[in-house]
Amino acid sequence: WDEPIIFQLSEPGHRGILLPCAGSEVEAEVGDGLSSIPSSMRRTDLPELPEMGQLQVLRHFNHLAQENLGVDYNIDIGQGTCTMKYSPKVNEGFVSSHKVADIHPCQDQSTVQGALEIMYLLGECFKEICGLDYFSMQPGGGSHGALAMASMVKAYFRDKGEDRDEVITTFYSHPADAAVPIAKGFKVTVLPPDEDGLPDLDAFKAALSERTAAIFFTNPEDTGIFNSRIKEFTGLAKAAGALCCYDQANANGLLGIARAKEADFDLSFFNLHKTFASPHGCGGPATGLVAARDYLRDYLPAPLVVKNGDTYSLDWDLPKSCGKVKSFYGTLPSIIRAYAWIMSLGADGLKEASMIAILNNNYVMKKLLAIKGLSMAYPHHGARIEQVRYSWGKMKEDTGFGTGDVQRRIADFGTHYWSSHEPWVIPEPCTIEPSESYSKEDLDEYCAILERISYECYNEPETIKGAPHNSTIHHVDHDVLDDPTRWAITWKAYKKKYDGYFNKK
Amino acid sequence: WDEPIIFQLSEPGHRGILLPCAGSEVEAEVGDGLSSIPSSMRRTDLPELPEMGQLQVLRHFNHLAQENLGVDYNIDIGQGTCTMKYSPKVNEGFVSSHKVADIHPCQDQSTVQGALEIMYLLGECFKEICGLDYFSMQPGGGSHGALAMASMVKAYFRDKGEDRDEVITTFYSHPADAAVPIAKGFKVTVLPPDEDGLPDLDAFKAALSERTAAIFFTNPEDTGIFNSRIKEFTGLAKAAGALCCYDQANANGLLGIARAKEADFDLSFFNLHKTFASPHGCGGPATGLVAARDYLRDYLPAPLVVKNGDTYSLDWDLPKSCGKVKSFYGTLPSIIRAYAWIMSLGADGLKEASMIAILNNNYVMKKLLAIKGLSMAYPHHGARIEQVRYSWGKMKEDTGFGTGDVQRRIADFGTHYWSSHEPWVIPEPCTIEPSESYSKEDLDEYCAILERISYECYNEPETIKGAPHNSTIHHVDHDVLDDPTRWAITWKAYKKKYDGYFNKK
Amino acid sequence: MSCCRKIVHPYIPNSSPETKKEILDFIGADSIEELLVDIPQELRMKGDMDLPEPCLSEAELCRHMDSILEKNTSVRQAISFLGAGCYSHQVPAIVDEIISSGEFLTAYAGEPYEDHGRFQAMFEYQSMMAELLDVDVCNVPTYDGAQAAGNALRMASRIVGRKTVIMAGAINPDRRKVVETYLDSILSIKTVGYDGETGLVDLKDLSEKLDETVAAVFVENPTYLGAIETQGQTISEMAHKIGAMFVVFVDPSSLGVLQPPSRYGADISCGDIQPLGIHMHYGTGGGFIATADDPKIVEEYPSRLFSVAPTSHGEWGFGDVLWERTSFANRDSCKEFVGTHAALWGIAAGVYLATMGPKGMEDLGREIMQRSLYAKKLLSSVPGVKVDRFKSTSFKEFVVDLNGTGKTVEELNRYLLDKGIFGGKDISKEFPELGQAALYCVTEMVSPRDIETLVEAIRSFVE
Amino acid sequence: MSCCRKIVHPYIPNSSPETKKEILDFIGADSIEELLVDIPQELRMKGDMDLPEPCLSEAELCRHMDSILEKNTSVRQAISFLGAGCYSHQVPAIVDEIISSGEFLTAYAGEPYEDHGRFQAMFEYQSMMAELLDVDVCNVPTYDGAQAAGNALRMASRIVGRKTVIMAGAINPDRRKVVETYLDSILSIKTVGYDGETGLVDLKDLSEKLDETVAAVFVENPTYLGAIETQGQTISEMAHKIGAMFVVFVDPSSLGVLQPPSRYGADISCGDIQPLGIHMHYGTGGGFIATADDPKIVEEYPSRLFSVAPTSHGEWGFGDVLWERTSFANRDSCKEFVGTHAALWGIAAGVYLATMGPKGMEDLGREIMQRSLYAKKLLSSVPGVKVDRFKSTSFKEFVVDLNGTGKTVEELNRYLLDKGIFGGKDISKEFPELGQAALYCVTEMVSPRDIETLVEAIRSFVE
Repeated sequence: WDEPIIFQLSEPGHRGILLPCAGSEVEAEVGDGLSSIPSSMRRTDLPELPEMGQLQVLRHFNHLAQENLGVDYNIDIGQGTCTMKYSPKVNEGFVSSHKVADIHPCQDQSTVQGALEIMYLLGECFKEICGLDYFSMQPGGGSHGALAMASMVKAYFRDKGEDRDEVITTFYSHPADAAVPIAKGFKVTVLPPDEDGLPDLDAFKAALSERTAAIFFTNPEDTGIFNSRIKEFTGLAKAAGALCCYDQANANGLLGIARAKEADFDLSFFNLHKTFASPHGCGGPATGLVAARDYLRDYLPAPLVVKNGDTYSLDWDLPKSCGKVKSFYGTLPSIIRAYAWIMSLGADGLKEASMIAILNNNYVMKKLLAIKGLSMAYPHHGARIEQVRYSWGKMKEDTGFGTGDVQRRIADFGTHYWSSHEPWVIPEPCTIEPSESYSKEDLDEYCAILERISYECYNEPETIKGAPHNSTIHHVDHDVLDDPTRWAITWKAYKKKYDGYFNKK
Repeated sequence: WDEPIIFQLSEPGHRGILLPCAGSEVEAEVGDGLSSIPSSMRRTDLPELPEMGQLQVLRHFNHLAQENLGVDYNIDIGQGTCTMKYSPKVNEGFVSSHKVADIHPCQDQSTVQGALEIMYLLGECFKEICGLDYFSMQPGGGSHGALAMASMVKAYFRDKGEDRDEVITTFYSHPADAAVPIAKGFKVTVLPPDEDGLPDLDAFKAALSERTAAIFFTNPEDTGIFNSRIKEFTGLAKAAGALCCYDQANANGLLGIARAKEADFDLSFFNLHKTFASPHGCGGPATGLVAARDYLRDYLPAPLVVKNGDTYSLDWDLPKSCGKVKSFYGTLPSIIRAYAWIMSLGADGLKEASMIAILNNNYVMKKLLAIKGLSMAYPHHGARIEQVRYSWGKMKEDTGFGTGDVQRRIADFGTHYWSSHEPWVIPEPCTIEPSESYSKEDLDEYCAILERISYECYNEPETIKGAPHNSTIHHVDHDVLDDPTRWAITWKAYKKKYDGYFNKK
Repeated sequence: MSCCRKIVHPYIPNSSPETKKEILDFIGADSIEELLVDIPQELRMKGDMDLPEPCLSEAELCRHMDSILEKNTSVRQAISFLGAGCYSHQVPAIVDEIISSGEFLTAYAGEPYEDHGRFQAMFEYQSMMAELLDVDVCNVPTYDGAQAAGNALRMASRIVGRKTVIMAGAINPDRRKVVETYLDSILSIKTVGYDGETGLVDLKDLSEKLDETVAAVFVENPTYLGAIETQGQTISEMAHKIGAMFVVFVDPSSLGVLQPPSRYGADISCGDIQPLGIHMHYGTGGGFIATADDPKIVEEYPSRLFSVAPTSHGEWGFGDVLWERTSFANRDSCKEFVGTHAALWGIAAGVYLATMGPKGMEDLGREIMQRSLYAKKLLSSVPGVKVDRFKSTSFKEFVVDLNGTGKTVEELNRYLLDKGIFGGKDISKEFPELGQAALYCVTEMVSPRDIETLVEAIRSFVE
Repeated sequence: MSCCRKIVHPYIPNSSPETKKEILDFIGADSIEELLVDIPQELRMKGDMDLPEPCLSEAELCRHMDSILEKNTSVRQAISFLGAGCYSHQVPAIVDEIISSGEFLTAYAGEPYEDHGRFQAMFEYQSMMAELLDVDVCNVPTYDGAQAAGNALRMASRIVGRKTVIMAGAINPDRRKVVETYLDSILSIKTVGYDGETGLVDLKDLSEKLDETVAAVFVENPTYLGAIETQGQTISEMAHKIGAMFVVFVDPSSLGVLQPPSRYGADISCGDIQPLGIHMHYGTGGGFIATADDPKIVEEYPSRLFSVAPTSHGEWGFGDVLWERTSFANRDSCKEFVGTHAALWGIAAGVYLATMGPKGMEDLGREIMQRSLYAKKLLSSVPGVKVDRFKSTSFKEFVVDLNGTGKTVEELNRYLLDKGIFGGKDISKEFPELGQAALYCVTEMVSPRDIETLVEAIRSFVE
């Protein structure tokens, strides 16, 4: 499809949907409604939205959908750290039911017992999954989970009367583990990796002080290496009076195997859209479920879901709470999907998911490391958990083509590939996370694509240079995006800056 | 996608879904269940179905779906006679509800009042739409509607004790109007078109006799020409003692305008999947609703839906009934969609749909007739109803390219084009039916595609010869399809006949 | 409440006055009315259709439809033991996902180039059915199993060149009525009963009625009353001996654990694919016909048959086998007709079979067997209730005989309904010789607990 | 009831023993356990997780989930007058169709080449919001409107270089709590009340608190209590005079009939897109921030901003504006953070706005106004019930004052609930100065008949 911008499809007077009409009797009673609006606030020009029939709107967005790639359409293992696993379709039926889609947050609690029960039951499951005690499902994603943790750390020390304003995180933790505490007003120290790729213990000791409020660690880190010494870190942190916050975004290799509890973390968050199979939705809505030890219950975002007898209710009585991070109580659809996914697997199945995720990752690792020009960081860690950060550094040296070139070319094979979180310390990085959802044949096919691209880089440079060849669009001029006189963030701005196809006015 | 045949994706031991398990307690009670099957009937080898994970199955069929074109994806006006109109998405919610999807035909009628009520109310709507009196929704499609009519004709004359075994239809009526009566044991006369393209009245008079059981007429015929003299035909038929059966497959230009009643038909059927917006589903399931005059009620397929007070029930008491044409009562999903569609438009909206379908058709006609090499049959009929049969006869003479070549090429533009029902009397035909669902811009775009192809036929023959260029597949070898030693109707047969890619064993 | 605004309908974009005028101007007409010249006034409808006030917004339409559909009680809201030709089985969510995709749902009849996916999906459906049935040819779905049965018998008649068929054993009466419609005026039907002791085909009756005018012998397996017909091989030999064909209507959900008809001599297998992942929808269906890859038989199929075919570039191509055979190509001298049948259900069944795989089909058979046995065992403990009316093994369905309880099926079913249970189908009118009898169906959707609930309820009713 | 078969899970294809072995052989390991070398035993979980028996089949899972979810009563099963930051509006079916498509639902973070559709859809969303708001820049959605408000105030603080903000008028208390979390430790908040007579911002209080430490003045329009804030221009001038920015939280569903904030001086508009075609889901949301196309402001957005860009072949290309600005690119010195937020809701809102079009948005505003007026008119006829607590015009929500009835809101709501009516939100604790008061919300989903039903019920309760 060479799909126009939607405004180009507008035809005068066309309608995509009608509204219920109050009818002439009501109009006779109260007038047209609009004339009662104070004139200074009455909008008389209509917003210049497109005017289209319903089929025309549907077709447009269907065409855009077909120009997009989800887990349902490709072997989505190239977006490492994202855990692009299968989101079971059966769960979509629960979420789209009016019993979930059409309930209001202020309804009497007797009319939303189903929603509350599932939130409660999901918490009960997480008691086992992470070993901690109380839960909030308010955060809308992983970074938001980090915000909740950072806010709880603030609230905790405020309550204790301690003035601590530093956070320590690690280089291969998720970007949010640094960014969120910074945004929350903490000073953040990022520990460099040691020669094993793990956070440097000496640097950690040096950074730790009575100013340290918390550590924010991801484990395994984005290299796929599990920090075996994690308990040393949490132990030192606790000794220094800091709280230990666990970013569990990379939990997909740990279910039933290793938990926050055994590693002595105080707080933790999980991405229900990664590990627990809620779909990513192009980037949310999602849930970053936060888990806390019993002694931190009071600081969780209010309200919590509690059970009294057979009745579930919202407990707002948390005077020391860190406050709220999101309106109302959380993203119910991902909560329900996560619960349903856990229930469809059970304890054995969850552990099997992690075990196979690990198996798949190590399989792909062995296959990929046989590809010319591709290596991995910290190669002496022979076995990885659920993902691996690789490097095309050698190929870049040999051919001039690096990870960005692979990324452009792989679109031609109908699949994804993501370089890696910035900053790039590992040269020309890419991160592959096979998860448990893909079959051996899927993994073989993906590896074969990377092998083919490596071959092309070494032997058919022209193919790489012109890529993508089969994509909807060709090379995008990125300079525009950093130039205020040329970027156009909306169609309205485009029309002000340009005539026709990018003819500057 | 270059999607393999599903059997090629099988991996040993993989599962797409699990079954509920009765559990070990039940097994302890009754054993494994299988050993109680008489050994001669016990299948011990498993059927060689593919073994795949759920995501792998989903992805395969998603890829196939993306290699398919529905109304939701293209300007689907090139499948003339099919009335490819928009099927409103809101109606899909009703149909997928368990209140519709998961009800059993033998349930106590008190538990299916909703289903019966809609069947009844839809009949009430059709009383207005066609002017006839009683309805059966049993037939599963248009041809099936014709079968019901033919069976009723049989039952009627059997009941009357008359021995009539001939049916008269017309050349531009749907193929089923000849094929179905033939299959039902009638002798069928097909009236040739006169110079106006309408059924020849003299030929009709000649064919009519005391052997004539019925006439099966489509109107407007597939040329889009309305037979103005239809009442002469029905009058003559009735005078000869025959029943008049109306194939209303082309009703999309007639709603609220012209009806079976005014044209004196006795029986009629409507395609709920064409005119009444139930989607075509790649070719069914569908409904060919049959309508009858009050004096033919007794011959309708049993049961009928009746209303007593506020209660709806199935009336099986039709001793003269033609029997049944389908198990149970009909295709509830299309019945519900049709009812919902009618209710979303009302009387004014239905008529507007027809009026705009006519407007769109005449607009497209004027634009297409300006294209080089394209003409229409019976050009002196200046205004058409809802479709037009065109001819590329001139272009074929000029360039050697005909309707089949246009058909191959148009796939490259991401849309459909259908030559026409056989036999082709109009040379190199195609039939375009714009319906009311497409916007002016849609129609302009489609016309521009045909204009472009005409240009290519005249000026860039190589482009046409190699077409399709962008389709998933290239030219198919059709000879295989008529050769018993080479066709392969199943993968099992393929493996017997071939090794690898069509290497004959 | 009538709407007080001017309507441009979302489904009729060009009803916008601006667009309407633009188009009329281009055509050179003043009104659409002018385009109706060919429709004489006497054929015009007088006045407006008298239809209910429409629900112009989706919100109003949903409220209206919900208020009606709410009156239905679905099997998700009850415990159901109904079968008799329409079955509640597990429908994998991905089946619904795929058949509700706009690409398949709203497509129709494109060519192999732009509708490649549909052709391949249908070929795969045919192929998976062929594995289940152990045959080489299977058709694109017919309207339902009943049509498939009718078609199969007509095919047999043309192949053998005879005009009588025998329908033998306990046959689904609803289905039989449809078959009669298909055969009416073309073929005549002789009926062979079932053996009162076993519930299987009465071989004696069959051998008496079988003669050289007979084109085909038709049986159901399992029979309507649920028995696994074990005499297939014998019947097949009897039929073949006099040159008749053997046609078996089979429940495909049984074929993970029961032998397919082709293995006990069936020349044509047919049946309904509804059990294969298709919701019941108050009785829908889709039929299959399956045979050997014999051109004499293939010639006689009324349905479309998709074959794989090579392309110039080495992809998997597809097309219609023997197109000239169909009524699409050859309406004036066709043998039967084809049209819009039930393609989407074929795609559904294909997705279902791929999702189930061989082990899924075996598990299905096992679960049905175990649960049926469990139900029969518990039911037989209720005083006066008998489940061993026939000395044969049942699959999925079986007869519950209430004659010993002094109650009618109707009474029992009314009692059960109040408790949220849909009791088995009352067959006391269809099979008066059985007295007060009901046909119970137990699929994998009926849990052991459901069975216990049923039995407790029946016990409290009869005691 | 425990399953008695060995499980190969459909979601974990390689759990098939055959495949597992093949892979282990390739790796050269005997068991997966071997691959866990880096996880010391002391960190391992001891024993198995104690989770409930799973529902391994979809059928069992559906039964389990249905049995829980059944306990919810949705607004489709009741008449609801609840609002307070989450709204029941008509959601066009095509919105659900598109956002439930696997292509959008299961995608994440691809590049412009293979995820072109997502980029374009998001650009179109931004663009349609910009039309509604009459601005040139709008962001990719934040988690919710509350976050958007927090972000907007932090942006203002950075732009102006001051650390205090004023929240003025009747503010949604739930939202305010979230904003406080975003501002905590970074900015301080001063509160300005509302005018007891009009319900609008107390200008006197504002002018007293407004000084040159103030970075921004924040108001809601309509206010939490439903009033259309008509003093926007004045407040804007007051703020601008001392160099502060004016931030307005606006209900986008009002913008077909109400002026957008940019036209009465707002420097930053923000709000929640939930009213634009997104189901309530027990309180979901997605936030927008919209401003002029000023690089100084654009620099301060925390969110992704997609721009259209040319390609080498003349298609519409897309990309991230000022990528280096985001915490993705620059985590260690970021100003705020970005992550997985609510992109799918942005696509939903885009589809909604395209479906509604200009006339749909106007009709929406008109329907809300007419129905609210009708509700207020009927309610005011009930003895003791007052709807004119504030002398201002309301949009969609208004305060129902029960003080004259001698009853509490809690009592009334319990009574209404028994009749299938969700009465307005009890705000007597949030706003004790109003006594027994409830916040009623009337959208286009509430029919005139629903309003009559409500009023009859209230009348019968108070009389």
